[in-house]
Amino acid sequence: MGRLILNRLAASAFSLAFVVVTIFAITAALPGDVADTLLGQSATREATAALRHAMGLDQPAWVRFGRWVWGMLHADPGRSLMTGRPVAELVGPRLYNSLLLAAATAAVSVPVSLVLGLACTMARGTLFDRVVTLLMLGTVSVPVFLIATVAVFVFAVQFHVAPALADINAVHSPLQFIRVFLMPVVALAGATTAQMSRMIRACLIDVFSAPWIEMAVLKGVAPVRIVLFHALPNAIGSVVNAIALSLSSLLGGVVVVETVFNYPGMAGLMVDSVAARDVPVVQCCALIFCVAYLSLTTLADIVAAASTMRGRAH
Amino acid sequence: MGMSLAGAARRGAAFAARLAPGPRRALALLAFWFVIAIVGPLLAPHAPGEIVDRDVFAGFSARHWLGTDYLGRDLGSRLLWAVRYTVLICTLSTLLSCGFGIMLGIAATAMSVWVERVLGRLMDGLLSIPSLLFALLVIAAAGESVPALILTMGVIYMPGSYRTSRALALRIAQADYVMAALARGEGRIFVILREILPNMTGPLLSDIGLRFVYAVLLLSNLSFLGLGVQPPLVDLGSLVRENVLGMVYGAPAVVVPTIVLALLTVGLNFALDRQRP
Amino acid sequence: MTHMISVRGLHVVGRRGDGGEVPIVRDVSLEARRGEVLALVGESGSGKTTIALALMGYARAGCRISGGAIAVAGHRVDQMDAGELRSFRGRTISYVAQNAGSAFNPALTLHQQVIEPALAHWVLPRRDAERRAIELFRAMALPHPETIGARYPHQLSGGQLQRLMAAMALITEPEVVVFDEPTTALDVTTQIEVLEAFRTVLVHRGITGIYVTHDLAVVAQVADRAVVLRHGAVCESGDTPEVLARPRTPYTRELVAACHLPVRPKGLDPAVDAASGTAPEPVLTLSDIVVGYGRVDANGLPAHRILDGIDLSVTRGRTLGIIGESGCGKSTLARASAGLQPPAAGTVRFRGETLAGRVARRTPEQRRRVQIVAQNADLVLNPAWTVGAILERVLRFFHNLRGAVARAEALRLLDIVQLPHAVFDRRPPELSGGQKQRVNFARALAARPELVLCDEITAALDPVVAAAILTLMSDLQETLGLSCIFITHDLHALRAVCDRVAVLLGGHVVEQCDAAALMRGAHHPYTRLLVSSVPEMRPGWLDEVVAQRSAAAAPFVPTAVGEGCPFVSRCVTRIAGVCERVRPPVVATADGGRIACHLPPGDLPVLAPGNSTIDA
Amino acid sequence: MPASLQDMSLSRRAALGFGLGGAGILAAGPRAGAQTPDTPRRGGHLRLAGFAGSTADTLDPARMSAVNDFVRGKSFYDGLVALDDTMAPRPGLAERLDTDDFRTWHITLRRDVCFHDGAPLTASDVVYSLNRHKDPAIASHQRIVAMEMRDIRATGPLTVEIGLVGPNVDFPAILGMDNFAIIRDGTKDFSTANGTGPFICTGFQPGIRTTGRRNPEYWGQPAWLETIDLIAISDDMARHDALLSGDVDIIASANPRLVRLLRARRFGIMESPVGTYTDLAIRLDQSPGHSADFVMGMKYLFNREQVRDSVFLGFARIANDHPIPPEDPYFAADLPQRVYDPDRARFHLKRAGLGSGELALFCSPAALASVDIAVLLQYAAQRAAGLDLGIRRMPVDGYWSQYWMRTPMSFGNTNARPSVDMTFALSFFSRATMNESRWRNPRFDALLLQARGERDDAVRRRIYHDMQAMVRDGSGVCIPAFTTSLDAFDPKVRGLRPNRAGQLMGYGFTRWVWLDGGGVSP
Repeated sequence: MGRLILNRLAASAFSLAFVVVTIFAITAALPGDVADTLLGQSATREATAALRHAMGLDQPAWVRFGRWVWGMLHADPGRSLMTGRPVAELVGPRLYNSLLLAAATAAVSVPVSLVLGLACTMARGTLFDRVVTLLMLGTVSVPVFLIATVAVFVFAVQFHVAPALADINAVHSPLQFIRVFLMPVVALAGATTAQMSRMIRACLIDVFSAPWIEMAVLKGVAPVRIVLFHALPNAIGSVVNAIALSLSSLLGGVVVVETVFNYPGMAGLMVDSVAARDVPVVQCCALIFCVAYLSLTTLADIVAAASTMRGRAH
Repeated sequence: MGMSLAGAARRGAAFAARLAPGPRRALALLAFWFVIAIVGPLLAPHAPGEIVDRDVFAGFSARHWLGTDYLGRDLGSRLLWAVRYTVLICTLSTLLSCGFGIMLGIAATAMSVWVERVLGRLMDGLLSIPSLLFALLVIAAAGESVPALILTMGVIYMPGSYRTSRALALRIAQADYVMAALARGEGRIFVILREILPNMTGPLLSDIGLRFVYAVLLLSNLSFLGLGVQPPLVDLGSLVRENVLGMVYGAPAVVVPTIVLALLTVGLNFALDRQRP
Repeated sequence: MTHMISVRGLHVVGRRGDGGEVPIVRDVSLEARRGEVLALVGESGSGKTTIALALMGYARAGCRISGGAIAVAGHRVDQMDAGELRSFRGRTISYVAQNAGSAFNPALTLHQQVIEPALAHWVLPRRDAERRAIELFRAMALPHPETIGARYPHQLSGGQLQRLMAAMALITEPEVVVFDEPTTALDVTTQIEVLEAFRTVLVHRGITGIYVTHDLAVVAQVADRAVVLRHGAVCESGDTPEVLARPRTPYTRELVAACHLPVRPKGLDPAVDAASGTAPEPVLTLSDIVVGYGRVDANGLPAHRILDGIDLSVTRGRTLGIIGESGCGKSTLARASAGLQPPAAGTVRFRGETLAGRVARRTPEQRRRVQIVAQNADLVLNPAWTVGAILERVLRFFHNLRGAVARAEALRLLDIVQLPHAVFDRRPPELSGGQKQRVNFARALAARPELVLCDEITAALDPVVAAAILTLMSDLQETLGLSCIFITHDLHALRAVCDRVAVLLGGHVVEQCDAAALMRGAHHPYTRLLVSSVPEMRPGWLDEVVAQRSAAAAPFVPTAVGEGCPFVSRCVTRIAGVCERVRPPVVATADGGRIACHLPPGDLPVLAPGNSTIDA
Repeated sequence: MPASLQDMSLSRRAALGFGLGGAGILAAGPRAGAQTPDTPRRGGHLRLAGFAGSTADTLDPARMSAVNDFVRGKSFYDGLVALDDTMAPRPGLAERLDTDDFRTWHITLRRDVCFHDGAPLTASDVVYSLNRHKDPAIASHQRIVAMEMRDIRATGPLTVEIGLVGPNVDFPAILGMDNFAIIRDGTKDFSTANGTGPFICTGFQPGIRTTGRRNPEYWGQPAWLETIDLIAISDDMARHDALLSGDVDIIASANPRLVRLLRARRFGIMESPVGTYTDLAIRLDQSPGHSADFVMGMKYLFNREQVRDSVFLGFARIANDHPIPPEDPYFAADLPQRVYDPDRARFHLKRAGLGSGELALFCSPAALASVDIAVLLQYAAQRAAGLDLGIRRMPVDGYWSQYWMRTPMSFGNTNARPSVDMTFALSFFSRATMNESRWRNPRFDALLLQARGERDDAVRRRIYHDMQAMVRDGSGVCIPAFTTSLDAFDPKVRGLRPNRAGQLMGYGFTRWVWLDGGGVSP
């Protein structure tokens, strides 16, 4: 077991190394740099050259790469070129906000999709299953920005039931938390839940075709017990994997939701920083996203392995 | 020529007949959208960039069936072009991602364990970069053009296709007929192309279909970041995005493209989904 | 209410892909009295399992009970709603599945699963249920009855699981138990123990049994009455001895006949060859073959060995049979010979020429000469290709035949394997099991091989079809002068086609002898066990065997098998202190056999013809 | 003749009277327009949603470039000179501005002005604030302008002397630019603002929000609002939603397409006739722009009414291919308006003798409405002259540095400058770095320098008139329209007036507005 975890971690570390190089390569290939951005329309050749020199952007790529990796190894992502402030200081609060949003979304979408996935599995082939399926497919088929935009217009502007902006500073009580986070979370959780419940349903149905499920039916075991006691323990590995995958694909929607609700999170920071060519911030954000994904899937893999290895260790 | 065409059609029909109902329905749907993509723009009454009315976000009317867009252009005409570009880009990027993904996925089963592991890790790494941000970065680096879009989306969806096809191929590679071919001394290419690939077509087509749907959605979400086809042409997502303000007036300019987009994705998704019990 | 089970006019239909329905079971009526064991006999697709499940009010996905009256223990099963069914299943009637290995939930301990019916039906409190489970384990002759329940399914063998499943079925003390081919997946030696355990509890507890099987010999041992099914309808029914001894319908007669395979007509032995003046010329020779996995030691030998020190040779024009239980390394032997699994040590020689271990290193000519026909024709024929394409590919590959020539040759091959030409344009999934196996054969023949490796080619087939395939194989070998290695676990099949036999156990050859000599003379104790375990279609056979075995010294405490004899843990005649330590010497016997055993030749068990009716 | 700021501003005001009264473009929203000038109230909390906010947000005056930057700057800092509604220079931190030759300027600072940290304003602060613009590492947007100030030195505790490289009558206007706001000597950290302005910065998170409270010690007219809260919402719909739902009180850059909705819901719309324009720059030193006929043909292809009506939905003023807006006192009204003329366009383009093949037209959301204008132009070119223009829409990021002015045809967007002189000097002077079309006209250059030193307003008017004509016909810059900035606000926000310097009252609305019912009467 310990060996398996070590192996999995080593594999993830390799992936991470690849990601690190890729991220650096792409950011290095971006046309223009922060000097251009800072000077904007007033950039002259000599002004940008001088600024570039002052910022150390004129050093060869490998030197910058080495310095960056060295810094990251010491948990020091460097300074933002745009603002001159430490990247950690810039990213920190945003990371917190993003985690908060992600946690809230996961807290909604994981239980909902588990219940939906289970319900659809047990009622597969029925009208209920079909309606839920159609609904879920419909949800993933409409761009998130449209869902979010329509939701804000309807609920904030027309009915005044929720604020148009997710103002995190306005949160002082659990009720306010719900009020502020309701719409962003719903917009985000929609597509995630749809995807997740479909995947969970697929995993469970896979398990349901096993002979021991038939055996349980023939033993006269109640359907709820079959699902919870017989199917779930065997599906847990793939279900956890499905959850990890869906949660990580949530990031696409995060950019949109952060923009539409003006929520200060990581994705928006990264998009801004790409635009501003604030490379240290971009790299830091991208790395955090990748690490989040990799650790999520690694964790899922380990959970999956642990669940299938139960009893087999002896 | 006619003969061979007829032969190809017959072979195609025979191929489709052998497929499971899911992929078959999906293929039929795709064919329908392809026809729209090819024929549609020829039927468009106006050029995609032509301003036909001073009224923006106009509703349904006899002159402009689907109303006008945010600049006062004919929405129907733009919609027909949008379908063409969405279908074109998504098809090509799907072919690209699945082509490479499938080839690598199958090849991985024939390669040494280490190569396969490294490949798997690289794919994992690629998968870990959020797709929207990856697209943003790459398009920022490579410039906004249809080939860049296709290439980027191709890269984004390659790891998924790799994973699926590798899992499928791994199962098939253990089949005895593959062993039999190897025992006969067939070359690797032959084994991959003739022994393994034909037996993956059903599930692979489903996978390709799903990836096409993902591509459509990614493309429409990319429009949120302002990326897409060069104006005056447009893809479906950008069509929705550029007219999103019309929502407050309930303008067809935002409603109709959304419905078309949903029809495209939900239809395909549903067709493919139904095959699973 | 005289009948415990009474079925009248049962119809079951299945849904087709296009939405239509096809009948699976048609107008079946049957009954069983209390305490009686009723066998449902038939080939695959005869609907026997479907009927058995219908007794529990259950139809598999895509199927539907469309008509008929089913009464079990006074309940009208066909009129129950879901809740009633739930309290009926597992309580009044319980089920023992075919493959216990997959019918137990891998994530739960056996105890949890075995007592679950008792808890689900509120029959017993947990503690009492556990106590009864242990009792049943003991009754089933399971080892360590107190603790075995704490284990997970994958930790036990198939025979043990099958008995645990029976314990699970009995824990609620049901009126009826359905056994669905419970011993089919087991080796013959294990089958006896399991059959005996089942029979004992059924008789002692007065339980009514439904026993689903395709094996008439098993029917003869366990069932009071038998119902023969074909294509979802009843073909014949009656008391077991009656049905077996005097089958009334042609189909039943055919079934019975398939159990009496003719022994290979010409009992060829080396003496005859010597007399005819032709020296026995070995085609394929395996010397000291080791195949394994895991860590490799200093000598380049793997830690876990599937095959260990195999010495065998196949004589030209002859068939070498390899017999053994599952896991003994039979298939690995074929794969090693074909070069699909390179040996870690030893050499494979073909007509004096040393073959590379890896198939990729062999020359096309070498590959052509050795062809393999594998067990499962479903997996062996590429479902995406037409039969014609499969054959033509081989013809083109080895003989560079194309177009019309290749087609003509492929059709000729179909003739040889007695398939209609219409098969040429079909794909494997459209063919029956027997047809697929014939195509499989034709493909091997297309290479014009000198040696054919047949790996369990009849294992997946129904007896009647298998018999036909074996006849075909014998004929082909005769007419084409092929040499064969025939791998099987079925003694009947072995004797029908083989000239010489090698008995494989735990990766070792424990005995080689002429096929004709298998039923008489002195043999390795394992061979004896194997031969005597093959069920016979004679009621009372099981009682005899059980009586014999219990008379013999109670077997053994298993010890670690090291360098010693692989049979030591099950051998009743083992020599303590020797057999488990020292590898047995190979001793030649009078009639040309070779036996690896520590026992002096005189002490080896002797199979007397009277001991077995297998020749009858 | 010595001149001082007070005199000048008076004289300019007189000259500008026409521009203000005559144009009649200072319309406000229905409520705002209808409201009677009531008495301002003190107190209240005002929330603004600006257009673009990102980590590029800054409190460094030298780097300010976005609307929110300028709003922040105007709230927390003061300049030496303030520009009024008509962009006329008024005294700011400088009490007096005196010069004899328009080359050397003597600045006298106000007494008793304190920074937010309590330190008094001195000459050294001014010297530091102005000098730093010349340092390339500061990345000042006005570095080129600052280079005009050859030497800046303190002549006393409250007096500063600035020597220019050449005479410039409009120098006070330069000092009125927001980037030249005065900060405390030695300030390097801009995580908060230490200025002299009417608000004290209480929080600044780049890309998220800025908060401020009223500066009770303010030297001038104190602000009415108690606290301000500035955020930025780049998504158009979301920004309007925030206003419509009451989450903010005022939004910058209202979308013309949503004006109908906003008006229907009784929100106020303020139209600011700013001199901002989106232009197509055709480089004259490259093909195809080196053909004068091609440039002329392109200018005739702009359907200016359509640009105004379809792109800006009427919230724009038609331009005449030169950068001086109609409200400007120096606007050459008698120059004939260039119109959409496909025949002439075809004639000129044919004479230009272009081969077949597509010509790339670079545009970007970075340059306001340039993508839409490009679409119109492309269709017109195809229809009128069979000319194939390939639109290249580029991402916002990198557009200015990679494509604008670096490609043969690119769209640009230029903000209003505080004076005609600067408008011409920064974008049309031969050696100007932002000479978009690389237009070189020695006579134009000479006229620019002449006007700069010219004290007689009538002469300057004549010179500027000629220069406008020269740009209109000779430069490669095509200017179809001047945009009208729109800001939308809740009716409770009072005191908003359009300002030519920019939207939101030249970004300085926080100084002037009050909330109706939001606070107490003074």
